[in-house]
Amino acid sequence: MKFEGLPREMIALRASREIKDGDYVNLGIGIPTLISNWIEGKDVILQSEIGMTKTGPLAFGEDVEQDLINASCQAVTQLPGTAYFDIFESFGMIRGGYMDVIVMGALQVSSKGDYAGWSNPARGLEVGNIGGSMDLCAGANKLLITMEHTTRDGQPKIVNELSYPATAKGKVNMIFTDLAVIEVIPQGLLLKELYPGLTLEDIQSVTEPKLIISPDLKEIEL
Amino acid sequence: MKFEGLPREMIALRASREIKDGDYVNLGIGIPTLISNWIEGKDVILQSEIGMTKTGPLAFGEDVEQDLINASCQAVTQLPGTAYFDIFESFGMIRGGYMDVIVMGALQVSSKGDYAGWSNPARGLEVGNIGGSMDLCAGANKLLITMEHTTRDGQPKIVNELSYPATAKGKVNMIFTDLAVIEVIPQGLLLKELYPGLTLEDIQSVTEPKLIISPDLKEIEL
Amino acid sequence: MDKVWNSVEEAISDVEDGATVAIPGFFAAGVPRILLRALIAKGVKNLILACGCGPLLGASEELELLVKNRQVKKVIDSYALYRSASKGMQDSFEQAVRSGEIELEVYPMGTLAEKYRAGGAGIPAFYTPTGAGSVVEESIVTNIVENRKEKETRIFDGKKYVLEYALKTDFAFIHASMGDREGNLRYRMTSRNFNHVMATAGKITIAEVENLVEPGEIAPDDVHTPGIYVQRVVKVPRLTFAITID
Amino acid sequence: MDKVWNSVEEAISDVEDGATVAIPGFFAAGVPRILLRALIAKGVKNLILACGCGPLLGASEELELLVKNRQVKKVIDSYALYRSASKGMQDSFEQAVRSGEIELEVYPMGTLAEKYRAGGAGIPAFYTPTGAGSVVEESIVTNIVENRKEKETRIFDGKKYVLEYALKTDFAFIHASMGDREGNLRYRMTSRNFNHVMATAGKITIAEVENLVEPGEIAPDDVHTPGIYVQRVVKVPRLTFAITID
Repeated sequence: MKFEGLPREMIALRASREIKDGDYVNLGIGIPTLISNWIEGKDVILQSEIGMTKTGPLAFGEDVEQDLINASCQAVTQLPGTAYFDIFESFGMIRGGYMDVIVMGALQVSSKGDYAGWSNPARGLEVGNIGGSMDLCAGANKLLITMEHTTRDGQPKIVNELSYPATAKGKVNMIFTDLAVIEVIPQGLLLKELYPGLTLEDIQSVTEPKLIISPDLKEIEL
Repeated sequence: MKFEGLPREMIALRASREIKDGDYVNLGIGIPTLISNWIEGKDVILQSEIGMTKTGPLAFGEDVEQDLINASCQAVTQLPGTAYFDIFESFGMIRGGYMDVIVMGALQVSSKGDYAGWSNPARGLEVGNIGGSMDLCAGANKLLITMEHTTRDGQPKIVNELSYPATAKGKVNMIFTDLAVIEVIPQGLLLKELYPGLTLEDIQSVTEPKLIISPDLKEIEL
Repeated sequence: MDKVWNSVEEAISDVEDGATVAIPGFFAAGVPRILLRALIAKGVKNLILACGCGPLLGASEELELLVKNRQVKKVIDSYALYRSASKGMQDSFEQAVRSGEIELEVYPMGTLAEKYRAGGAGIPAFYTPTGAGSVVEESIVTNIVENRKEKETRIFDGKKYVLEYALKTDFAFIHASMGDREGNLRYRMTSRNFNHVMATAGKITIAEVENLVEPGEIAPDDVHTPGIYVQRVVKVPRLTFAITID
Repeated sequence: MDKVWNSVEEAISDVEDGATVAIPGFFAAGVPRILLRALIAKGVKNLILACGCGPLLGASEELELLVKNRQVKKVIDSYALYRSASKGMQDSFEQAVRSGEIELEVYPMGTLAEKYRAGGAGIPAFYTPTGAGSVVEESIVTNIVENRKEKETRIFDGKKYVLEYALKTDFAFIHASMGDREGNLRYRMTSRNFNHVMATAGKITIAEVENLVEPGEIAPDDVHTPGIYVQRVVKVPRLTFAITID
């Protein structure tokens, strides 16, 4: 089963609402990176694990500087107040809990807040690209996941138990998909917002764990 | 028993001979600091554990800069090629084995190369000033001790077993005193050089462990 | 993200009795003297002062007042006592340590630096060769007998190492030569010492800066402490002080 | 203490078969490409390349030659494979990993950074929260089954941590924007990444520098890597390269 939902940019927009003035934020590869388009005007500082705080917007054309990239290997810019530092300082601040909000993509999230993102068993390799994901989860004060609600062929990515290798266990706070906004609470998954037009049966049909319905359930607000 | 021997500056001079071109060197408080007067012209870089490489000579008068001191809290100067860094970097390089030669003062040294320097039980305190001494010993490639051969009242400072709290065990390579130059070897203490006029009986009388006499025994060369 | 506070008094207003405060400085260099004086004026008690290498020997007047006002419960340091035993006997801090009124907990300097670094960097514990073969490997070195908690050692590749733990503090007081409004800091010469690492270890890090500048005035490649570690910035005058200790 | 060598060829002349070489760089940024090319030209075999975050994805032409020449025995990295599985299937490095011809040992990036830092700083082992709850806590992650050595975990304050070990290398190849004759280095922007920490972890550290200057031309407060860590310095031209990876 597969439903029409928000485009990726709009998932990013909705997730960006969880970021507030004064936050230090790290954005993972994929949909999370798109969030940087939606925080203009907010008093927020982006950290890139390559060794940079106050990462500026993407660079294009003549502004591209080969010594200045973000952790997704995109050309970026610096801003007044940017700082560069080495990699052990960067991961010191990540593990040390200095990121207020971390947003990651995922292959699967479980009802316990476990999440899988670093290795797709379908690739047939027992090694994979861990990158900074596990460190970011270990140090996150607030871990948000942004992703498509289902796989391309409509299989649930929100599951009872991970079948993919875990990146971290019990760390996810909120899940933002094209179809819903879900909070991970001790009792399970709390459905808070739903894509306009979808029924509770619809969303449950593409979500493996039984969802707890928020008394304040509303349509996804953009 | 107490013999007349080298003044402190000359102990420092003799010890300075062990430092060769290309060495990174850390000098402890006391006689070791005097070595800096004897390495001019040598291609040697002094590290201060406060966070500095290529420490320059002591500063006097108008050259005194309150933000620039060595680890003994003396005003010093910088040189072309000086680098400043923070304390964990400083002790990283110390423990990490980047000091070719470390010279320390001592209260006692044993025949096994143990050495005591951080706490004098006579003070009646079970806490004391460890400072950087234990880190320096842990990382030393070559640990030289410079000190008076005996206490003020003529008691041996070179002993069979430490009676003072150890700074490090089995780390001392050579001992330079006002009376002798001694190398710590697996079999014990090898007497290599002697203050002019002293007999073997003289030096043994102020040294607790039985000295092994080098076949090449000579007078201390300055 | 403007982190500038108007005065040191306001900036430390939430430091309460019993707080653990990191105090950088290596003897006289890089000590946050003005923040220390505000702490004295505030009069909070039962403080745990987490030092690195004798900043309170360097700021001896401030130490004397802290002891006289009975504000200090404990000092953590690698070098807290006067080198001269006779001078020490007359020192009110050493007297308070001798009587057990103030606890003095001592570590090798590099171990202490690494404890702060681990605290800031999310490392709960690490092994170090430093102190193996000395009393440091046996238990915490302190004048208060009941606090001499045993330490663990372990052999790696035939060599003995000591297990040491991270140290985080409620507050860190920092002295920087220059800071921008977002907390990026630069230090001068050897006054850097423990300032950077303690900025990472403080849950709330307050920086007194001799020069306050706008974001961008410190070149991005020249920042010593990224502002992410610094919650509050206060402009202070540059003091002149003697650099000798005994 | 002049550490300048005339050519990269001379500077790496003692890198022998089986050497472990640290290769910094974060994808395209800060990779010591010219030293890597000299390594290819030298033709040494059975190399262990200790990386941080995909420098060989960034320097893909160099990687292809290293694989083609069968010079690499093992790669240590946090992100060594193309993101795209289909592109990966056509990549000669990934093919060699799949066949077991090359070993790929994988760590979380921060753990890897800390392993180099520990190696340089005389810390034999440390505990980290990173990887707890994943396969990383169980054993070394590698495609070679017999090398999956078990890992230890330990609970501190109710939370699980993984014990990880220091990593030192025979050589470290460094790319710096500027270096003086005594080995003090400065990096530009995000090309710093793993360069500093690997300079500390290499037993012999060789820096290729785009700008070679005299001692003192880098201001003492602006040095990123003190020269004590650097044994050899070579002047190289500044290359232009693409920064995209797949």
